[in-house]
Amino acid sequence: MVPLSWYLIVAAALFCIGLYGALSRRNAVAVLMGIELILNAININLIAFNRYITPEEVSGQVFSIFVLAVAAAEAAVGLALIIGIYRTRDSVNLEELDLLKG
Amino acid sequence: MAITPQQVVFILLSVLTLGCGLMVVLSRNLFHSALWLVGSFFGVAALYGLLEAEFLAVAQILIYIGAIATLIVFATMLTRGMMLGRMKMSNFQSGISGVVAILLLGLLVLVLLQVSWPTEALPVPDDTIAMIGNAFVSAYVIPFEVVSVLLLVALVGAIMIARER
Amino acid sequence: MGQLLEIIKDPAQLGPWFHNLLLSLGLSAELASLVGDVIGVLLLLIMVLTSAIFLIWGERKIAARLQDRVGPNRAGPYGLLQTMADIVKLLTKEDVTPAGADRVSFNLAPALSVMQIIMVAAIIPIGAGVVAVGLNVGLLYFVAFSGLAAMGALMAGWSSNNKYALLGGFRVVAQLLSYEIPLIFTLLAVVLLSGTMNTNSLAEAQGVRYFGFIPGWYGLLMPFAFVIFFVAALAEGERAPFDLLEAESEIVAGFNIEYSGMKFAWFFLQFFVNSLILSALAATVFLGGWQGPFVDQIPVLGIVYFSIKTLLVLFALMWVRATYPRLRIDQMMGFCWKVLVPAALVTVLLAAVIWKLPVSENIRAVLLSGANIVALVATLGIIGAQLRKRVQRRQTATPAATVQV
Amino acid sequence: MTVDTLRLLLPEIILLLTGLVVIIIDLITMRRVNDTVLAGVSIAGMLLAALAAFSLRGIPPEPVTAMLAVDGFATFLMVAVLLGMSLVVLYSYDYMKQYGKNRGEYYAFLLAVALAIVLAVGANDLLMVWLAMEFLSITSYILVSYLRGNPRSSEGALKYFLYGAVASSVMLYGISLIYGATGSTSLNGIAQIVSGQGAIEGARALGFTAIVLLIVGFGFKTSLVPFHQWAPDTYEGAPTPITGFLSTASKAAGFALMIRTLIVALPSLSVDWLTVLAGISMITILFGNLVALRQSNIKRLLAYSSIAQAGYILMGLVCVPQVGFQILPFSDFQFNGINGVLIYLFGYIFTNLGAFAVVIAIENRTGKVEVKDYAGLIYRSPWLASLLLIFLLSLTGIPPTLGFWGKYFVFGAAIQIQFYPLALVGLIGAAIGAGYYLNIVRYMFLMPADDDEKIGVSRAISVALAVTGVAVILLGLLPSALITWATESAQFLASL
Amino acid sequence: MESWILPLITLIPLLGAIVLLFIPRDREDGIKLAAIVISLIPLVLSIFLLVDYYTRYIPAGGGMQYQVTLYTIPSLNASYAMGADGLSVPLVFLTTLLTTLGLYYSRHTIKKRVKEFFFLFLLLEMGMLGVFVSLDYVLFYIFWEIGLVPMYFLIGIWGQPKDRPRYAAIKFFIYTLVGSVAMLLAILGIYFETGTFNILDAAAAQPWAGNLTVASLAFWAFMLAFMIKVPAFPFHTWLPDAHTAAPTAGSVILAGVLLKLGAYGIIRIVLPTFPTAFNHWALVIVGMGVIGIVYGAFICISQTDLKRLIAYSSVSHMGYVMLGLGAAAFGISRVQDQNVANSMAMAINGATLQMFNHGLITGGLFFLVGVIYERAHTRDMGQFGGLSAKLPYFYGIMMLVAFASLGLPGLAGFWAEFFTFRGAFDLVTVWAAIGVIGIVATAGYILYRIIQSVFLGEYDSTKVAHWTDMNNGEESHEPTDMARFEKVVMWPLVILIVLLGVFPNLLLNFFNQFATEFVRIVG
Repeated sequence: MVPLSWYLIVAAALFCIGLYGALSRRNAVAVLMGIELILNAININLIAFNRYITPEEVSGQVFSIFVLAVAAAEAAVGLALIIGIYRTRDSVNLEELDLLKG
Repeated sequence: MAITPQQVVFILLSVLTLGCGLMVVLSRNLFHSALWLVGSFFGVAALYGLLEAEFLAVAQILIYIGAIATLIVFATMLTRGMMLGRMKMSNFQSGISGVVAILLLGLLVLVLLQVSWPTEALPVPDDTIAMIGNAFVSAYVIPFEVVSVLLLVALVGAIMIARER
Repeated sequence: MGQLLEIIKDPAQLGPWFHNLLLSLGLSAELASLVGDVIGVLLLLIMVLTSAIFLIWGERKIAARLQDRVGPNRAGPYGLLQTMADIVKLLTKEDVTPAGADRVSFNLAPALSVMQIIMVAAIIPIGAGVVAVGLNVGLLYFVAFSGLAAMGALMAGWSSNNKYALLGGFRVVAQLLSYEIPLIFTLLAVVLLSGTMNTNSLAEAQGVRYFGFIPGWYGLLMPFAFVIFFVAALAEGERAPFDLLEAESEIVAGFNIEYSGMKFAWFFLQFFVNSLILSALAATVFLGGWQGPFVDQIPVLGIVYFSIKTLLVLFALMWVRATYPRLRIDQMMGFCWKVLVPAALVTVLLAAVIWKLPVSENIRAVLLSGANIVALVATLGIIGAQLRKRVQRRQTATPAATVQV
Repeated sequence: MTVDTLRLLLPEIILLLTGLVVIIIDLITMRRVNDTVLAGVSIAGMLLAALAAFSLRGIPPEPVTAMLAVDGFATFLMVAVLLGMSLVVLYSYDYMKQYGKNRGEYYAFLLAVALAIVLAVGANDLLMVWLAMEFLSITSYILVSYLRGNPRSSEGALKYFLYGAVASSVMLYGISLIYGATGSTSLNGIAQIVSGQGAIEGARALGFTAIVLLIVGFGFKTSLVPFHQWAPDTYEGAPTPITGFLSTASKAAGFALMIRTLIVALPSLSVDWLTVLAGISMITILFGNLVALRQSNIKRLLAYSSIAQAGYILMGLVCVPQVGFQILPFSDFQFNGINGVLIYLFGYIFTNLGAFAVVIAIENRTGKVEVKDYAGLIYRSPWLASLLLIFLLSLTGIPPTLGFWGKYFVFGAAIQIQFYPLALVGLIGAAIGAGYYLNIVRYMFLMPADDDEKIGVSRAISVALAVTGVAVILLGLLPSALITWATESAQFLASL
Repeated sequence: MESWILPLITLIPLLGAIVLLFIPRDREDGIKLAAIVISLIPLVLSIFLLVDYYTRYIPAGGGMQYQVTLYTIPSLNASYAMGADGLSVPLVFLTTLLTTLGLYYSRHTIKKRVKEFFFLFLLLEMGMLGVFVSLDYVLFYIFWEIGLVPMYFLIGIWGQPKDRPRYAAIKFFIYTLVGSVAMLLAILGIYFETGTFNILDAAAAQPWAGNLTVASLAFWAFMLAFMIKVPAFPFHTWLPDAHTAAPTAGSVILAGVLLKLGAYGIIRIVLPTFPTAFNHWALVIVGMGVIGIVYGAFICISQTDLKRLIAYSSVSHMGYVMLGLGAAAFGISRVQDQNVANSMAMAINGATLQMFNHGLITGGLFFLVGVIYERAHTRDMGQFGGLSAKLPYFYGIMMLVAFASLGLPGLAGFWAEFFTFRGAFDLVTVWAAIGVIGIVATAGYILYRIIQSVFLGEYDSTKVAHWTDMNNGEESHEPTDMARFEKVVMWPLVILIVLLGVFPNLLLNFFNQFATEFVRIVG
């Protein structure tokens, strides 16, 4: 049997990889990919917890289904934004989006 | 401790998932990143299978690969001018981000290992899918409705934003 | 020998028997199931691939007959070996990779396509209990993996470094994702009636007989849903009149334009197997699958029934392909979103409402069937009226313009 | 789901139905409907929902299907936010006529975002907490990008989106850890397990980690330093009514989520989150104020000032009644921190929206958003100048404006628990804040005008200005009822 | 009537301000007259108060009278509570008097944005009056802050552009705000300690009597607010800027009343509420006071700008208040000794007298600076000289007021300095001795800088080219003497200065009761 901690560590690793991607990439689409990796890590966590801690309830699985749905909605809006920007600016490079100086 | 076949499978799948994940964030070609992302999603789906969450495994493939990854690939291709040629993909803070990510990982692992997690999974009820279905219309009915409104809003919004002028 | 007979009578016993055989050879339980699985996968692969070979021949032959041609008739009797000859030809052709292509994706795409279709095949129950993977979420699994086809096409289209290929790729995604929605809705209606997503249980659930003799096929209970499924399947199978993905007149040959030789053959294979699987699914979901007379006594009959039903649906697909001209891309998308999706929603609604009515099963069945037929007729009527109106408007506006439908 | 439960969900239902009605009106009239109708229906819906929420304020704290709580805390914030949202609709009426397309959807989105906030203030389950936040965020992204063809708007939206998506995923990871450690997502359930013996052994560090991750998410929504980077750009890029919304109602929702999660679910880990938040509060006040000093664009200035204001609001949460990080029952205290947050938020919503009304009035007429464009405003429009003065004084916290009472109560909470360093930072921040607020006043009153043209104000904005101005002054002079209501509301939260 | 008089006095300026809003902007004279008439009402009321208190309550032992609680906010525990005692009544009178005079003076000198000026002036009056009569901390604080905004605008809008009025205004605002927020924190602290917002009750409860650390914290928080307002030595830097920049009437109010708010706060709140802490830090306060006296005086000598000089003289003069109060506080620990007790009472009396007299004198001086500035459009003393011959009337009044400022016996200023030093010498001998240097220096700048350089010597007609005739506003080459309105403004002040110089008891009776009562309570 695989111990729960193995899953958690894999999830943590995926989380960190995703976070690195989200923080380090210049391209907006690539950042979005990092975010999706983070969400996957979260889902691994949720489902593993559900399996090992509360298998008789399905709260973890239900939660992760919500994550899936919201992730889809978020990706749709995010990609729409990216495409919208690309239309006007011909670039989705975050370093070139400098009309607003932060 | 002898390693059981299930553990072998787990390790293989983890390597697949994490390896693909790493390639997603390291690849210099955006399109390849997207493809690696699909690979990573597959690995995660298989992990769900290993966790006996078959509904989630299939939903993962349906939504993440069938919908989200496709959307991402689509967006990658629509913003095609960006990815021709191998350009610098990482920003000025990538070095710091890398250090932060590694430190965070170390920290998380330390923290996670402090807890005495259960090592044995408990038996799973047969009718998980029915239970999920019931949960949606009983305890989770409000979030369910909220998510449906949210999806509607996101749909209309996304179309509005991306539509040609 | 008795056992062998039993297995022949009931092919579902094959798996357990083989498993026991391996156990008796001294393998551990885990290893035994592993070997069994591998052999099962190989069997599935062989079945799918060989049937594809004959399918190609069959399609060409039938299309030819429908169009008053002869079709392949040189290689082998009735041209039966024509496909084999084609395969040999493709294998011996030069394997070209275009300059500027993304090599890895370019080579991976056909493999992904074939893998996807074989994965889908795993949930088709060809006989009572004879199914590669008895998934509880079988239908969802089908939907999930059929969506992957888009991914393969996208990869191929992008990596070819060819704008027609890329356009073809885009078209695939647009079409597959759009038509998947009515498809899912009709499947949802079926799930509402049966209460299961397991394909085998679905077929089983259609074993009831209303009024003692009418088979409880969902295709009969919900003819409208079946029609929608069929139309959506045409699009999902990338078949005429929805074969815009490879419209030679518009985008030369679609996403696979740069492929040749064996890699092209793989896409070709995917296309035909896809049709087969869709037909098989239609047969399972709407035509009772392996259900038929005496299947209880002699389960092996189920395979026969199933094959017949599948081939019938497949024939219908071919028939349509050979008959109708291709749609324009905007017409195709419009048809999906403006006609099929609302219609599919109606079927779901009908199923959900009528199936909860507090009346006897028989009456429910009649009501549902009747309502479906009414909806079908009404939809056809509305479409017809709209088309007539449009044609009239065109004629009055620009009398000289050619009428397109 | 009985009729009674539906009554408890009345505000949500009203908002949802109004949203649908707006869309349907827009569709059946083929987008030719007058804006007045759409805005009117939206405002009516919001006010009706506010009324419904107000009518629910007295009922005993009651969880609806364990996912949403309808208690004093929630209803107070619902009323405040919905009133604020109605103002945003008023602002949008003129603004969108000038700049926007797809206005039917726009009003529907505003109603959706109001719905999201109404859900957020009652969220009583980690799932609901996260979901409400995502709902709010996603709708906000769309609204921020609403100025189509304006690259600043899309750029602001994209930055908002990327920060928001990362922050909310990070927070969600924290939520998953809490779920793993307790096996529950219900706030009350978590509280029981964490304080009882049910917690998994060795989860102390895990709890801290999870809390930090949660705070990242909340901090993003409330634009606390260092999770604020999106705010100035987004505020500047967004349509100005939406900037007003982001800096007030959206922020209120973020605080509601943070407060309920931390106070209800994790009171026994208060030592962790109080320390973290105390530090964040100080940094936020100082940083927000210092950076605001250097801004020349009024939207950016208000953005940074709203960051600083968030620091003050956070003070209230940091200074809940406590002895050695042990949170004491609220009912024993007149300054329970949370009532400070509520009063502050209430005042802040009206004040900031009032300030934005002036900004919008001027932007609509002149298209200018730089502080120097406000020179001599007193000659061009004495009313706008005087009202903006009142709002700025309220933001500074000068009595007898509404803004003073918020500061009064959060400072009171800080002094009560004898957290003097925080109070001192608040003091310094207030002084710096006065500097840049008065800078605007200086331009408006003390500088000659570049342009003598009078600035007229449309009817919608006039109504909004009247409402906010009267609210800020009148409630500043007679705060008693508001204070009583807020204090009772805060007690409901704790007794749940 | 009796219990309503204080709310009435505070609210009438507000109502008046609101009335002004309804007068059309272009009817400037109407606005001016209305404002002056309105300001007369509180003046009359405060004179009534003065007489009433003197005749009725002083014989009966004084104490807090006219107390009223209009309404209470239960959720805040705060109430609209007012009251006045011997300390408040004269200050209320001073406020209303200077306001009316200021408004009257402004009627002739304010030309731009008239409506706003008079509106803000009345608002300012309300804030100041409110502070002097509030008995509730929250109310006190609110009135305290209300004064801030009008003053900001008075300085910023009507200041002379060359004096950087905007900078001065913002500096004034932020300094005061810092202090007031600190005070708010301390008020809240007191509330949590004593459970009441009532100033008298809180003082009676003696918060943190046993905890010097916390008490010191609260003490310094209050002192920060009050010392900034006073202003005591290190916090005084806003004052010269603000004074110089403000219009004449603004300067008069600033010097005459606003500075007194700080001193009043120390006496009303800090001294009774934190006697122990004050005692502990008394020498620091004394030190600040003395440094203020000496430093202010020496800075004055080096000034060339007449108005700035008088501004710095305020720093110096308010140092006496700090010295007196600090000295009195220093005596608290030895109050059992009857001599010490007497000296304490005397020091407090000196400080309070100084508050009132400084209001009269410096108010008068700023008016007089205004008089010459309006004529010559410069305040540079190097430009003047020999004006005694040209402006004899002006010279006479200036002499009188300046000598009062100097502390000439027979004029009001003398008694304040006398009592302060008389008390302080016993209590803090060394510091008081140093403070005397300040007196000498004061004599120096009054005599040498003001009298000598402005009025004596030879009149040089080339130095100031344009003189404005304030009677008709016309230009002339010769200076003209004081106009009637200027005389009207100055005479009440001159009369009071002389009167209180001759009969200090008139005023002392008010203050003495407060001082002795305080000493008795501490003892």
